[in-house]
Amino acid sequence: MTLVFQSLRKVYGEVVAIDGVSTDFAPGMIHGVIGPNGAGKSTLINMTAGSYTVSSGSITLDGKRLDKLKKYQIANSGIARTYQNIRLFDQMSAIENLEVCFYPAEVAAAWREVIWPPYANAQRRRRREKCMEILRFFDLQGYADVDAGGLPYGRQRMLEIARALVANPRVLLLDEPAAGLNHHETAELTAKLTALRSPDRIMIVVEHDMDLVMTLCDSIIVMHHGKLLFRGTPSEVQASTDVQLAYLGTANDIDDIRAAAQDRRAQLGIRARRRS
Amino acid sequence: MMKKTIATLLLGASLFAAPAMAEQITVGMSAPLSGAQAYFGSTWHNGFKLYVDRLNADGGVNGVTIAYDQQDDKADPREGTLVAQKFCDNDKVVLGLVNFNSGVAQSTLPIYEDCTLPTMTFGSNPSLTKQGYKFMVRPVANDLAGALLPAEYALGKLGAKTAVIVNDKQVFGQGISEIFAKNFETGGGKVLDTIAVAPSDVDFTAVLAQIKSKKPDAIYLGAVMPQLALFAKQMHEQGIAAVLMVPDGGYTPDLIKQAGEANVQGTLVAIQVPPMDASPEIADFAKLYKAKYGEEAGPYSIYGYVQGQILEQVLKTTKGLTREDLNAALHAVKAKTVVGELEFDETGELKVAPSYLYKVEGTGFHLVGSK
Amino acid sequence: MAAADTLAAARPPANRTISWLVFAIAIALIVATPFLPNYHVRVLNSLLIYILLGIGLNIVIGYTGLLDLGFVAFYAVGAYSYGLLASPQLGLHMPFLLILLVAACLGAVTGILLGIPVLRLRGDYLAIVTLGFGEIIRIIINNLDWLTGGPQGIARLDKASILGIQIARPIDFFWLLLITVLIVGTVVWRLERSILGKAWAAIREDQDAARGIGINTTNAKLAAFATSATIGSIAGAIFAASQRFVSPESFTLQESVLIVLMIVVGGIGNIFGIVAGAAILILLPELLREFAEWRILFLGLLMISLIIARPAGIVPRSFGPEKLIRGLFGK
Amino acid sequence: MLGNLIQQTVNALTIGSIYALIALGYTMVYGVLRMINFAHGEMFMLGAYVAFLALSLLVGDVGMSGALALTVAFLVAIFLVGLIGVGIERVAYKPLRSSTRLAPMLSSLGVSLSLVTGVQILAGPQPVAFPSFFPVVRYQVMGGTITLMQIGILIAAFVLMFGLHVLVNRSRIGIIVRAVSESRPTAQLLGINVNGAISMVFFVGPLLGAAGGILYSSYYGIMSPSMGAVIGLKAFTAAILGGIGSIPGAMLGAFILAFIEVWGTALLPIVTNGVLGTEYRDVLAFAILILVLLVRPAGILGEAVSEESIVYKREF
Repeated sequence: MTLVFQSLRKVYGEVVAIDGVSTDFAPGMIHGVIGPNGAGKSTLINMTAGSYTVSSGSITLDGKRLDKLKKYQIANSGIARTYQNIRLFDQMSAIENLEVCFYPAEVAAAWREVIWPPYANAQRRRRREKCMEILRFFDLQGYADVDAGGLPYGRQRMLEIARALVANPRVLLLDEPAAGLNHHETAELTAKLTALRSPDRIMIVVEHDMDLVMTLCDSIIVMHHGKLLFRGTPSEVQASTDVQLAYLGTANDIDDIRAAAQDRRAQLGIRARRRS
Repeated sequence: MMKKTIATLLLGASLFAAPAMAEQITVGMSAPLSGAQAYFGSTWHNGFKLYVDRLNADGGVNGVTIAYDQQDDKADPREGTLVAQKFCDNDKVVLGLVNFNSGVAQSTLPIYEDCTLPTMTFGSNPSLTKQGYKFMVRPVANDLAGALLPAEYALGKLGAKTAVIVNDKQVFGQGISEIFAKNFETGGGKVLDTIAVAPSDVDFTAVLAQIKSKKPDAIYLGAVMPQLALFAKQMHEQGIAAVLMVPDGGYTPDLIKQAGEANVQGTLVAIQVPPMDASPEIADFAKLYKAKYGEEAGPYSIYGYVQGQILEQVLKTTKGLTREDLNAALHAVKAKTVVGELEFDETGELKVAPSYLYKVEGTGFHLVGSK
Repeated sequence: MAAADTLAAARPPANRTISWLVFAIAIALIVATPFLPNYHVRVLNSLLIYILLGIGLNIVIGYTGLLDLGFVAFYAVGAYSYGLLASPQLGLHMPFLLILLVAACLGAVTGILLGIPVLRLRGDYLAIVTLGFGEIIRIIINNLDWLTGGPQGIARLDKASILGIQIARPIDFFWLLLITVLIVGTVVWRLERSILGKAWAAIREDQDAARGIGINTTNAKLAAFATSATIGSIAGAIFAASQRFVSPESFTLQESVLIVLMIVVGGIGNIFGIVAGAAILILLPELLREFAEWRILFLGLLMISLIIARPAGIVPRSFGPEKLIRGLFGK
Repeated sequence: MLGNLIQQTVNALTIGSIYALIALGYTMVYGVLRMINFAHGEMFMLGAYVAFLALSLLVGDVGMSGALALTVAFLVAIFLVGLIGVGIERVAYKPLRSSTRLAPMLSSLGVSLSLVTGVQILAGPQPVAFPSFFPVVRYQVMGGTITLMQIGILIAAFVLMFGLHVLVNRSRIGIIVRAVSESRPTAQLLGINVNGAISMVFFVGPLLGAAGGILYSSYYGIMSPSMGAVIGLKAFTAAILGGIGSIPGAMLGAFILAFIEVWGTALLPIVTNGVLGTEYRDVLAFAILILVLLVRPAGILGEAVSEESIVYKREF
């Protein structure tokens, strides 16, 4: 079973952002979503995660309808995401950012934590250990008790992915995870994401960094003007003239695509760093 | 210099040791001195201070001088209780001149009762004296008296048959207008409607339009300044011919100034104060007040002055200067004041509470009735 | 084990001197209180009530990051619970503890009922709507004369007693309030450290992201609202019992604003900050009472200077109960 | 009945235009700083006091007469209060610009408290009669009474609002202010003088508020140190109702609120058959506000914020 989009549409007033996209994503693979600015890549992610409503069509995960659910219910159905502009809980420590993800599973027993200190301590220790494990995976253990807002930008990106992994989600949505990262950090990211590939997990990456997408992804979707333009393996995408046209109008060289994407990435990086 | 200090200290010590009549008593004064009601509180206190300062200048009453400890209660019951406790704890304070607001008095009176501190309480809500307090008197007419004269006058002299009651939903305004309504109906009149407005309201045009359609003979407005002036002004602008009657807060030149002379002609104001020119004493008070504070006396200043006169009489007749002694003297006092002779019944209420009714004519108030 | 190491390294060291100083002052004050004049005890009681209110409102403002300007409504609910259930007004004379329970429940219910419609609003819109609710409740109390006595309020409330012990003197209320503050403070502090408290913090930091990790923000906010309302209501009931008079004048918008100010001036999100804020905003005006208007002017200017000097509050967020305990016992 | 209708409509328009002048200040400040300026109501109060002072100086000491003195006093007062507004921003809010959103808001509470008390100490706490800026002339229109004062207030308010409209939409300063409202960081990147824009807003907002205060005091014939609090709250409610941050929204909200108040007072007792009297008017106003916000969470003309367009992750 898989994550399925069925003639998905998103309309803002007159503007059609997503225009009848139907596709599916199989587990065990990393799916890339690429396309020029305004193609509707992020909208797709935002709709899947419940940040945006779905105008028509449907999203199902393992046969379960997601698009009518509230955002938190979607999250609890096994979908986790990161954001284009990092959205960590700035004034909470790195590890607290992860610990809080146990809320859906453990809130029912919160009252026991209040009245029975030994139970609370045990819970806290257990949560902390689990989260420490994830932090270690991302080499963040040294930052565990530092406020997330005070972390270096690259670490924040990693921490956001770490947070998305706490609930062990079926679907991991990454919205431009490499935006604003330097080469070294991007390489590190590639390694971590590759390691996260697992038979049960559907990973979807929206990204402008073509090198990253081409090396990381097993399957790529190309979006253009809200429509699904092309779907295939990285090499098929690189060979497609349709894709080249979509990106550059008349260009026919993948290097130009790369350059255009690099531009965009640089802009985002500037913006993102300033925000932090 | 040093010598003088030591001498003073010694003198102080010897006086302190002297039995019975010590030289100075302290009066605890509590009222809103900040916030929206500060004007009423401070001018009322000023009236008292005016009289007491003169007493002190003359060497006190039988050698007893009067100090005062003036505290701000912000018209807030919680702050009022703190002030009350402060007075209670201070042994030098043997009398309270307290609580402009009935709401504050409700929560402070039990405290004064517990520490046996006699008070002259200013809140005019009738219920205050019905709770069995032994250490309070009320040196002003309560609202029962304040609303009787206007009702009788409206029914009798004016021949009014119908009235509309408006109140500001505050302790005073609501209380007094309910009593007016009762008196008016007992006397055979008909209350057409009772309308409440918010205490912060300044625009009564919509309310007045409502009243206009009912064509009442009289309107009773239970509220305070500046609402009284605003209401009178807008009422006249709307062309409503009914007679407007207001409680004591309207007895101030501000009523005429703020409403505009033309808009308040014929308005009736009930108050416990005789006309400022009724006697030389009162005219004297007004002059003294202006000389000392540089402004006209506030609407309640004369009560403060009267309370000073009561205190003078109490000090003349008291056996000692303890709280109990003063309380006994206060309850037994027969004081000649600028508003007539005052004495209290066992609940602490005035036996005879003079009240007067004025009509606005030109830029002044003219007495049209008294009781 | 590596986890524990980094943990110890990253935590700021506990300041032993300050912890002991704070602790010693608190103990000295508590021990000395029975020997203070009643006036001082009453002032302390006032302070404790505001601390209680501050602890309650801080859950919503400090922990969850929602600006609630109508907190006084819950304070009124508690006060009127006592006013109605222990006075000649309805002829009911229920025992104090029972009323406290009723008030707590009523507070929670009111909190939830008010919370349901408004909690999906954001920021400033939430602020004005809570303000509106606060005013609505006050106006209704002021106008339901047959039930609440309207502006005249309810007088002659019963003297409170707990299990036969009468609570009437200021010092009795001091102990009652102190115990209540300690219990409520502990519960709230433990709540903050629980998983629910973490969720509140997440909502405060970024409520969209909080939803994105599966937090039902509506429920978590309602829990914050209800807990806060319960505490406000308990404070109200004790306040009414100590004043033995309730009237709408005690529950104005200014009161809500004062509590917000206390929290922010003291140090938002920190129980000790509330104590500091209450001390400044309640004790200082009390000391300056005789200066009438000048004290208010002074207070206003002080507020501006304090906020500019320390926008995050007097007590740093890091100096919480946890740090105090570690400072005391050297862990 | 028709007369009454006309008259109440004119009343509502008059009050609404005064609310609008004040609501604009709230909304403009909110636009550039995302800050609720609790001291704004006091600009309204200061307007009246400064105008009164100016007027008594002009008439008393300078010997200027009648209409000229009134006009000069009006202009001097609103200009001075505008400057006071700029000064307050520099002293009490600017140091807090990079801090949490709550800090400047509470600082403005401190400013409000200080200003009210300051005026109370200087001018006395009691309300003072305020001169009328227009001669008393009444017109009968189909049975309703309309005063020259009301017409004057309406004209003055609309002239000021039109002036603001031109300033915001047609002038360079207006473009700068709008740019800063849109996004302060971006404006800063583009080299726009952000401080200048903020000062401008803190000049124009109080100026309009002060004008509102003078018109209001003149209309009711009275001013008092505490008058800013009540009206400030109402204008703020109006700004929220219309969608805070939106200039047309503030005006719309102000007129809607005024109509609710006027018609609420008139109709509540009739509609509820006397169960709810006029004392529930404010309850009605707040209830309508709450209902509107439930349907449109960002007010009538406010832009709904989507998750991606949120400027601040923390709300306070």
